[in-house]
Amino acid sequence: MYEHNKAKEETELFLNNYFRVIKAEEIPTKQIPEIKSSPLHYRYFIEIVDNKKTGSLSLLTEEDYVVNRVVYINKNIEGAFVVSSGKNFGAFKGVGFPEDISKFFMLENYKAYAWTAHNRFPTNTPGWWGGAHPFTLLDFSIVHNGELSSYGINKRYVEMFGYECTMLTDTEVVAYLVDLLVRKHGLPFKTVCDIFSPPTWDVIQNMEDIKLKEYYKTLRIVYGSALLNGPFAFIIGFNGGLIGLSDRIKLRPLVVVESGNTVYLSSEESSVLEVCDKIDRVYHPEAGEPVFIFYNDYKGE
Amino acid sequence: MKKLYFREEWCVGCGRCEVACAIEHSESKHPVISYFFEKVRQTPRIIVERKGNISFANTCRHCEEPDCVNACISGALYKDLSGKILYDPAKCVGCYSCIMACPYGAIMKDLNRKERKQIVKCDLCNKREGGPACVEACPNRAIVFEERGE
Amino acid sequence: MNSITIDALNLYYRELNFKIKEAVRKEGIKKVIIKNARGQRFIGTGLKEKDVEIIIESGVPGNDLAMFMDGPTVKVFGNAQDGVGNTMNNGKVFIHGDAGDVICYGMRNGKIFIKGNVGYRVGIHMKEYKDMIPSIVVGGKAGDFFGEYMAGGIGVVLGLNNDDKPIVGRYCATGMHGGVIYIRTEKIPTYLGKEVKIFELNESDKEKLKSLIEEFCQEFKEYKAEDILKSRFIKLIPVSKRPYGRLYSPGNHFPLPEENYFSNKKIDIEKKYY
Amino acid sequence: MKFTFSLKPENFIIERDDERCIRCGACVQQCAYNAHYYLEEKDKVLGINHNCVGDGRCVAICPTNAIRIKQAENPYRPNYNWTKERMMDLYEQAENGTVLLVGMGAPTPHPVYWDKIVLNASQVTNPSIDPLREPMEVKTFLGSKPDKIEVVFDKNHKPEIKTRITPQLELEVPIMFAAMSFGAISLNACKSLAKAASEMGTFWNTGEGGLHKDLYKYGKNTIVQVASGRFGVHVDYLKAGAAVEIKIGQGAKPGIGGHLPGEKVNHEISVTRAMPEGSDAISPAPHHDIYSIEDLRQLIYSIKEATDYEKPVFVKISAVHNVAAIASGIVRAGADAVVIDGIRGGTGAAPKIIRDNVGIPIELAIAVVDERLRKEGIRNHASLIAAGGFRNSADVIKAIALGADAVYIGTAALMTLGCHVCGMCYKGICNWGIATQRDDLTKRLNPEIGAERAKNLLKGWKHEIQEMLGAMGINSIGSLRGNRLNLRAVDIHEPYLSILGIKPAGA
Repeated sequence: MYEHNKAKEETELFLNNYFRVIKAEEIPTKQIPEIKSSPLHYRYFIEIVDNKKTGSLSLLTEEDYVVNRVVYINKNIEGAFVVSSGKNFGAFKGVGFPEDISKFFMLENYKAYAWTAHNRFPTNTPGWWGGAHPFTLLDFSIVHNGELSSYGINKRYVEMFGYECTMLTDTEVVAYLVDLLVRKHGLPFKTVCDIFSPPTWDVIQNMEDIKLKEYYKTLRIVYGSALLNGPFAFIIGFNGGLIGLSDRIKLRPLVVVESGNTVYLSSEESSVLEVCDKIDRVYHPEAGEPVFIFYNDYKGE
Repeated sequence: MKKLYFREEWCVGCGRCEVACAIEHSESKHPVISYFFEKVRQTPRIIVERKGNISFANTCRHCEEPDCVNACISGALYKDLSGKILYDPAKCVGCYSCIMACPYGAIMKDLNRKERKQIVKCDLCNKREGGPACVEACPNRAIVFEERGE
Repeated sequence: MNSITIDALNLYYRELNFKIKEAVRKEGIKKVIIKNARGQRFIGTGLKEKDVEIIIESGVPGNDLAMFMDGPTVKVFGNAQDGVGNTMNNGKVFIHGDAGDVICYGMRNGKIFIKGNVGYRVGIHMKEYKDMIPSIVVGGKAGDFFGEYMAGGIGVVLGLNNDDKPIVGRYCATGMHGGVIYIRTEKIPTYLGKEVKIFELNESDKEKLKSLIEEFCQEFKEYKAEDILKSRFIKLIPVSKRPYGRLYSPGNHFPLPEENYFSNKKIDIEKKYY
Repeated sequence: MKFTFSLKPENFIIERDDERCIRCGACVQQCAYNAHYYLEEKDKVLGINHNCVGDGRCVAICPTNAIRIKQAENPYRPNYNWTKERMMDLYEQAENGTVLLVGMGAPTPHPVYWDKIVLNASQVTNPSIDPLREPMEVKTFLGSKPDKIEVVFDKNHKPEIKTRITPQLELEVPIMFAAMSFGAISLNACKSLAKAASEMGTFWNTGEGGLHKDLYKYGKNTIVQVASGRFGVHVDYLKAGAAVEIKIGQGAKPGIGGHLPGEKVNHEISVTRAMPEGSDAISPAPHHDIYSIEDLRQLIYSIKEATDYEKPVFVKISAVHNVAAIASGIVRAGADAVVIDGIRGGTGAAPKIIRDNVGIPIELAIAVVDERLRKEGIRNHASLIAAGGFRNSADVIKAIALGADAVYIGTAALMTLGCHVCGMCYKGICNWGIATQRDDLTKRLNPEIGAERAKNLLKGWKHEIQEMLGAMGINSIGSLRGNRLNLRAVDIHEPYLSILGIKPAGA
């Protein structure tokens, strides 16, 4: 996403320096009267090449390499912003009503296994195109309802591992946390959710299963700074499915609706009704209880 | 029966219990008025004994078998139903037999009453709410009021 | 006697110490022989087993040998490094060679015998309490600050080797406020700490010294106790148990309450109420 | 009576309301400084102003509230530079030529940044939480944490931790009692703190005076200290505590050793410290086995070796100019927690000139250390404990938001036991039975009462912390630790803003 042409030139120079760009094109959009002004949207299909300039690749994984460049662009190239950096994965964000944004990006032309949609009432920060949900990093996307009271420490925690929070909003940090915990620390999603919304100490104290007790205790000791505090319910999209999670005292709603082969995660049941007329089952997860929706061929835990 | 017990190891010898006792048994129950302006200045029923570093408060133990009651010739000292040893000045003839009989030296002459010989002794602040005044006044819990059921 | 031999070559210190602890605690082994020590730290550290012997047959043990040790005997057939007997609580250490700096720092009890020289700051802040009297006997010479801050115990320097270094370095016994130092010398060391005075040995000194030196010679066989004891010794003891008592002022600006400022009369009960 | 000519005037004036004084003699009997006197012939109680230290014992003990202690005004010509205190210090030294000795923390007007930092609360966009009815967690673990752990699932899809983490201290409230040795304070004071700590699920610290035999039963809640004097240090002592703290420095006297005067070394102390009665207990300025950071590592690991790697090892330093770099070195040397003691930290005795002029405020030290450790990616490897003049729970919570894991309170803890911060600790005749070893004075502190009062303080502070957390919409203290976005500065200017890493209020 570019706010002006200069940002595009700078970014393309940067991309050509650090990647091999296989295909570059403008993202098709439709000008509609409801959207008054919009930034430029481009997409690049790139490949990492191990040349001299990227010599450090040998020390980094491919993912780290990409993450570093994404952080660099967002932080250092004024007016440029990476909306999505994943594989088989796209993100569309903007300022406006949801239906207008969907028209603008001509979403009727795309097909996917999983969609997350989010409409945000800009709470603490003014709306800008990059600040709309979802927040993405590599193959992770986050949409989030709520506010993180623990943002300050979550931010400083991920910063210790080289992430930089540049987007002026709290949701971004969840994307980095997921990337850190899942990809870098190799933790299963279940554990990541247990870190984000752990049981309270009195519950842990009363657990009879010693191993499980040890598990939760250790998670809280080691990952106390990654605990997400304050009201939230969010959906993590990744290349194996969707995960829904709410905070541990349920200050935000989350509901699961099943309809045939389709699963909906939503803040409100009524909004599911809007898009689906046959509801088979409605499930209200407990506070902090993660909901995992994996694709049939997903192998992970 | 709840009794007063004295813990020598925590007595700091400040004498606040004596003051509290005198005030409690005064008419006004006011520290300054009772000392300066009442007809009769009260004699404390509790006394702090001090020698060097050692100090402890001493007063009536309210014995099971009280020598003072046995020695009293006029029936002024008696044991009430709860087990307290109480004193009725109206009956007292001022013979001081009780002072001689008490093995603890816990009964004192009331020298402030000049008109007639009398004694004073601890009545466990008979009618006072919240127990004896000396216990409350002690800064270091050297006096405790408790049931030990000996 | 049950014993075990450990080859310490290429062993990390934690592995080596773990093996020693396992052997004496779990298997009840009384004699641990270590070959090829290569600077592994903390050998014997924290061991409490009284009748255990740890023998370092070859190589050089690392720093803090026998630190916090509380009972065993350690023998080193060679040199030792710094920190031998650091805060040691009990037991014996024999070094058949030289030892480094800061030997027996804060030692509480037990004995250390070193055949050769020792480095700087040996015997700092040794303590004593009743029959807990730590002692160190140095066969050779000692560096500067021998017996600094010494609060108790016995330090002996024999100077048996014939190099021309002074028997103890400069500032021997600075800040000493307890214990005693015996030095086998004709010449009074220079730059002695100003907290000590020099005396001749009396009978009880001689007795203490005799038993230590006999123990020394029993281990280091080339020396004869009688020969050593014939030489002249001097004794250093502190002038005061309170060397800095007068350095600090009461500070906060009012005269110390003096006992007889007014005799602090207690008000007597009779006075108070009658 | 002895008249000594002195230029020093009295510090306090004892005012007695003669109409209220009932001559009970409690003040005369209780003042160890002999500041009250009963004149029998005239039946009057007199004050001896020169002897008064203003510790308030007589005020508290007087049953008729007849006594007021007033500060004596400056009798000299007023002068901004030559205040009364400076003149008195000077006269004192002119008379004795000595080093001025003081107790307690620095009373100097160095800025207290806590007073210029305000806290956040939730309004509208996220909800505040009610700590009375909903879980509000202040449990804290101290110790080294791994950067990441490994989790595997068993057959039943039950998760299990594969990584072993090093021993941790579990605190029910992130406030501990700071190191105060048996020697500096009385055994009854130690007992009070030990009992309060064990009942509140937190820790007390032995200081460098060893562990008295009566206190071994509190071992689970004890941090044992190893200082340069190595008093009372042996294997059983190291193993008796829950953690071992190596003391390098103390906020009140950075770079200075300890010195317990011989007259305080009575029988119990001599047994505990294993040294002769009446002998000075001198702690050298440095540890003579630590002359470098490598040596510190050696001492840390020798203690770990001696305790079979079962106890976390803390290292305590005073906050000095280079504190961030030093703390980083300490963490790399293998310490499980770094303790930093700021310039306002207390002491039993220290040269006045050192106490009032050496070191930096704890606020700045916490901020730079936490930031430095994070920058270097080693913040997880050790906990950060702050000490030095914490006065209330707001100070504590601000310290935690700046980046500390827990705090030590010393002076505040002693005040629960009766301390009135008169600063005469080094005299050894504390009227409140705290900083003394005289039998008739130590018995004035009944540990039953002391423990209750110290416990009450922790309870109150804990609840206040919970209230403040709830107001911020946070229900676990871990989410506040280092969360500087919840702090704002009022009247703090650059560069201190950026050192503290907080925004000005309104931004």
